[in-house]
Amino acid sequence: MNEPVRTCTLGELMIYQIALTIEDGILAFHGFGSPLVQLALHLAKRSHAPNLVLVAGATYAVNPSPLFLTPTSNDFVMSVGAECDLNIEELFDLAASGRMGRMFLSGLQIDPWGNLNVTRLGDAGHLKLKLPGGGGGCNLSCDAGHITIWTAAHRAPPDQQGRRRFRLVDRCDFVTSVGHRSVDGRPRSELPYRGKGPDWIVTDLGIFDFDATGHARLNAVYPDTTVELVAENTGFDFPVAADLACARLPEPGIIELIRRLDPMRIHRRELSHDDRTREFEL
Amino acid sequence: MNEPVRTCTLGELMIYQIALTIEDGILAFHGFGSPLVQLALHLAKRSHAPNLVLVAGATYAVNPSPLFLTPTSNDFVMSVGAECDLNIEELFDLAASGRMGRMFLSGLQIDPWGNLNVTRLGDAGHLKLKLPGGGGGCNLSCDAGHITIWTAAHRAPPDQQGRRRFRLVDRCDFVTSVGHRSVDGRPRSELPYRGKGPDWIVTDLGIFDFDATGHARLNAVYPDTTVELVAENTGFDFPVAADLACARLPEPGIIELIRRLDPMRIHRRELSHDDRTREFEL
Amino acid sequence: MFTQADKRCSLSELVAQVKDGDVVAVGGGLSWREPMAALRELIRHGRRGLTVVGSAHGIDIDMLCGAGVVAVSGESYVGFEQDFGMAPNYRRACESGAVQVRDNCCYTLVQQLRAAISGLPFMPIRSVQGTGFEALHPEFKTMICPYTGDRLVLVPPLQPDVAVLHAHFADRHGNLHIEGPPVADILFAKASRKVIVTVEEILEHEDLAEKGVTIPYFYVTAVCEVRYGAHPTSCYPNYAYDRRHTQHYYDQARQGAEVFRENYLKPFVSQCPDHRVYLEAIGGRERLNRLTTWRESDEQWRSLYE
Amino acid sequence: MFTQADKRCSLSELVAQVKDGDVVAVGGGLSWREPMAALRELIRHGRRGLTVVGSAHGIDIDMLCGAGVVAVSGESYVGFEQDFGMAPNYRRACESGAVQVRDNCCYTLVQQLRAAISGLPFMPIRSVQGTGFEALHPEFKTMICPYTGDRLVLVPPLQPDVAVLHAHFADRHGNLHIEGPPVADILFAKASRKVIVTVEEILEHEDLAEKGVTIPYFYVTAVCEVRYGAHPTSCYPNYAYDRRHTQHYYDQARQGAEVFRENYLKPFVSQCPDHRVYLEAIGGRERLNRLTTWRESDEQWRSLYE
Repeated sequence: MNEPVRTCTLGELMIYQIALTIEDGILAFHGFGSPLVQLALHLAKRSHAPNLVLVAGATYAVNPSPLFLTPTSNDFVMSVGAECDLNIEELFDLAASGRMGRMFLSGLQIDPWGNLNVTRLGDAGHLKLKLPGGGGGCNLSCDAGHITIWTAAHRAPPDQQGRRRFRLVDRCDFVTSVGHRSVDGRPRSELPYRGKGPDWIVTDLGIFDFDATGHARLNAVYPDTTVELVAENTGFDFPVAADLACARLPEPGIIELIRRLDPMRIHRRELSHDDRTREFEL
Repeated sequence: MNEPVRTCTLGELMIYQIALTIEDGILAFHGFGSPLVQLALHLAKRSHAPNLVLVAGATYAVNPSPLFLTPTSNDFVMSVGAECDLNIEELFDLAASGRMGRMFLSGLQIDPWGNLNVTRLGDAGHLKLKLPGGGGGCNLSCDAGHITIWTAAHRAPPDQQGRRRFRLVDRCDFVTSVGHRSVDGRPRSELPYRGKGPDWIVTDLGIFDFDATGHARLNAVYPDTTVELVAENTGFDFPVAADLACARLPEPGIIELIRRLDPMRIHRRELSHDDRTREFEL
Repeated sequence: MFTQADKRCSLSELVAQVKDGDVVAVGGGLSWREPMAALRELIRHGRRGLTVVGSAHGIDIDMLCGAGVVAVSGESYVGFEQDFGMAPNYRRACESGAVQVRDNCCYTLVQQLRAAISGLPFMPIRSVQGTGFEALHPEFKTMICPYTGDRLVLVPPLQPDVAVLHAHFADRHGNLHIEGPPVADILFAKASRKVIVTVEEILEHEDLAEKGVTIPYFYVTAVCEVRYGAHPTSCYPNYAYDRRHTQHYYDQARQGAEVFRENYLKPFVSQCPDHRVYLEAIGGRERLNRLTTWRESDEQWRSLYE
Repeated sequence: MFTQADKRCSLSELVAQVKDGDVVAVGGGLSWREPMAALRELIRHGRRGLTVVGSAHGIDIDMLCGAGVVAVSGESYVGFEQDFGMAPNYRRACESGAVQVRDNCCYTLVQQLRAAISGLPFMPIRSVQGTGFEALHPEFKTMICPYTGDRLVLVPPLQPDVAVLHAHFADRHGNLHIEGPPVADILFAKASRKVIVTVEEILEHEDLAEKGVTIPYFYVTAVCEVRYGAHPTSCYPNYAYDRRHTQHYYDQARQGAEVFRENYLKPFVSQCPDHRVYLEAIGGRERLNRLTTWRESDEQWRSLYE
C-alpha cells in the first residue's frame, strides 16, 4: 500500500498536464469515452480547482464522486454522489450562452489549426473508414470558452514501407470540430463563435500551445522525448516555443490521487501498448 | 340536499354552453381568473369529454380534481389529484405545435371579428384605463386550434345620459388577442397562424358563432332574451342565424355536478349583480 | 458561474444585489410563492426605476408600484383575478404615466428568456403578429422563413439583471428545491445575470438532494432563510394564501395612493424594521398557524377563502 | 394526443407501430437504458430502410445495422467508447454504403427536436458553421441576424415517426417514470409522431404518480411491460450493464457480418421467438441476478467490469 511513489507513468503525466489546463471556478465538461480527461477533471477538482463545476459526460451529473472509473461513461458508477444533475439540452445551452469555460476534444486526425476529425477517413464520395462520430464536439468546439485537445496516439511509427499514418496531420479529411481555421480556411476571428478555440494539445510525446496565427507550437516535451522525435511523428511543420521546457511531473500526492480515482487503470486503454510501460523518475 | 333541481341559473347555463364547445380527446387549457371556464372544462371532462386532456391555468396541472373552486387560480386546491403536471414552456409549446385543441378567452372589449382587448382603454398616447393584461392569450389566440370567447358582461345598460359602454364593440382600442381580422384589418387567412380562431362567443345574453367572413353571428338566445335585446346591447350590427334557437338548458344531473364542483359559487363573481338572480325553469 | 461554498447572507445583503434601474424578474405567480419579504425589503432600501418582467402576477407587482419602485412594466398580467379584480396601485401608476406600459405575453416572454438561456440573438415565434403587441414592442422584428415563406416574428433575448425568487429549500451552496408549480422561476434563474433567493429553510446538502435539486447552485448568487417569506401569498405545503390580509391590502389600495401608503406601506413595510416585526404586525403566530391548517380537512381549507 | 385509457399491448403489437422507411429515434444512450428487447423484436419483424437519429449510441444502433434494418444514420456517435472501441457492424454498413452517413451533433439534434416540439420551421444555432457538417447537411440554411449582423445556421425541425424508449415504470394510461439520466428521451417523446415504450414494470397510477411522471401520458402511443428489456445495457437501479454479454457481442461482430449473423443474431434474436427465450439464451436467472448485485459492495460492483 503505502510504499512511497517514486515514478509516474505516461498516463499519469498526461492526466496531470490536462488537469493543469483547467481553471478554477469555471464550468468544464468531459465528453464520453475519455478516461484521461475524466481523471484530469476529477484531479483538478480535488487539487487546484475546488470550485470547478465538473459536468460528467453522458450522465450530465454535476460534481460526482465516482467509486471507480468505468470503461463506459453513462453508468451510475460515474454519477455517484453528484451534487445535482443537468440534462443534455441544459448543458449545451450553457455552452451556447458562453457559460462553459472549457471542453476537451480529440480526433483521429488533428491539423495544425486544431481542427479535429472523428467522422470519417476519405471523402464523401469514397469513404475509407467510418469513425464513431463527434457527439456534441462540433457544437462545443464553437461554443466552449477554451478547448484542450488531447491524444495518446501522437506517435506514428513507420510501417514496412516506411510510411507513417500521422495522427497530427497537415489536413483533416473531415472537420468534425473546428479550431483556428474553418473548413474553408477562414480564420476563427471571422466566425461568430462564442469560444476562443483550442489553446493546448496534450499528447503522448509533448505539449503544444498555439501561436498568434492559431497554429500549433511545441511548448514542452517529456523526459523521454525531444523536438526531433516530435517532429518526425508529426505530419506538419510547427514552430517551437523559445522557452521550450520539459513538462512538469506531478507530485507523489497527485499520482496517488489518480491511482485512487482509477483503481482498474481504465485510462491505460487510451495508451498504445508500448506507452503503457513508459515511466518517469520523479 | 336531495330536493330535485327544477331551475338553472344564468351562470350554470353559461358553464353548460361553454362546456358544449369542448370536443372529446383534445387538449384544452383554461387560463386564470375564469371560474365559468374552469367549471366548463371540469363539467366536460366529467360528462361528454372523458378523454379531454384538461390543463389547469396557472398551475399547469393535468386532469386535476379540485376539492372546490377557489377565487385564485394558482392554488394547490386547484391541482389536487392531478394526473401529471406541465410547466409554462411545455404548455405553450404544445399550443405552438398545434396540439392545443381549444382555449378560452374574454375581454373588456370584444369586436365583431372576435378580437379582444384586455390591455388598455384609450390609445398609447392617452391611456384611459389600464386593464390587467392578457397573460398568454395573445399567443394562444394565434396558436390554439379553436377559441371559445365568453363574457358575462354583454349587457350594457344606458347611463343617465343614455349612453351605453358596450362590451361587444365595433372596434377594440387595443388588440390583445386576435380573432378573424388582424389589428391592421388583414383576414386571418393571410396570417400564418396554426389556429382557426374563435368559433363561439358565449355571453349573458346569448350565443354567437361566426359567419364565413369571420363576423360574429347570433346563433342562440336565452329563455329571457331576444334578438332585439341582444341588438340594443351590442355595439355593432350582426347577422342572425336562419335557425336561431333558444339555447338548450342543462339536465338536472349536469346542474347538480356544477354545484358540487363550485360549492362556494365562486363563478357568480363573474356575473353582474342583477344576473346573479336570473333563473330558468327546466 | 456562482461557485462560492457558502452563499448565505442577511435579507438586507440579499436585496442589496438589486440596483436602481435594474431589470428585475419576480418569481412565483398570482397568489403563489411570491418573494414578498424580499420585495418589502427592496421597498425599505428605497430602490427606484426598476423594470419588472414576468408572466401572471398580483400583489407583488402591485405593491412595488404602490411604493414607487417601478418605472416600466413588462408583465403579461397584473391583477387579483376574480378574487378582488384589478390591481389598484398598478392601474394608477400606469394611468398616471409613472409606470410605462410594456405589457408582454407569456409565450413571448418564454421565448425571450430561452434566447438568453441559449445565447441566441433572438427566438422566432409564429404568434404575436397581427396583434397590438407588435406596435407596443418596436424591438420585435420580422423575417420571412426560408423554409416555408411564412412571416415570423423575432423576439430578442431577455436577460434580467436580477431574478428574485422564493423557494422552499436551499443548501448553503445555493442548490434550490421548489415544490409545486415552478411557474417561470427555472427560466428566470437560467436567464438572469444574478439570482437572489429567500427560502423557508436552509438544509444540509444531503437533505436537499434527497428532495431533489430544482435549480442547480451555480445559477444562484445568494440565499437567505426567511420563513413565511412569501406571506401573504401561499407557499404550500408550508402555508396557504392569506386571503384576509390580502383583502385588507386591497381595501387600502383601492382607496388611493395616499391611503395605501398611510394604512398599508407604513404599518406593514416602512415601519417594520425587519421580517420578524412584519410577522407580528400581520397577526403573529395565531395568524400564521391558521394558514397551516389547510391540511386538516376540506372544510378547514375552504374556510380560508371565506 | 394519445388519450385512450389503456395503452398496454404485446411487444409484437408495440413494435408493429414502426413501418419500413420510418425515421426512428432510439432512446437511452451508450450502455444505458437502450430499448434492446424492442429492437430485437423490430429485427424479428424484418423492418427495413429505417433512418435512425440520436445522440450517443452503441450496441443498439450497431445491432440494427448488423441486421440490415438501417438505411440512414443521423446519429452523433455510434461506438463502444474505451470499452471495446469502434462499432463493427455500424462501420461495415457505413463503409459498404449500405447505410448512408448523415452524422449529426448533439446540440444540433437538440435544436432540431426543439423546433419540432414548438412547431417552428427552424431553430437558429451559432455553431456548426465552418465545420464539415454544413456540407453533410444541405438542408441547413444560414441567415444574417437582423440584430447582430452575425451569420447564423438555421436547422429544420426533426419530427421522428416513432420514438422507441425503455423506461422503468409506466401506468396503463401511458404516464412514464424514468430514473437517472433521461438522455434525449423526453425531447424524443415530445417531438415524435408516435412514442412506443417498453418498461420494467407497469404500476397503478397512484404508485407511478408517487415516483413522479417524467413523461405525460398524452405523448405516449403504447406501452409494454418487458422486464430486463434493456439488457445487455443497464437499467439502474434494477440492473447493471452486462459487460460480459457485450464482450461476446463485440467479439462476434468484429469477426465480420457473416459471423455476427450466425453467432449472434441467430442464437440471440431470430431463434428466440420472444424475450423470455432470449433471457434464457443469455444465461437466465443466474446471469440476471448477477447484474442486480451491484448494490452489495463497491468490490461487487467493480467485479461486473472485470
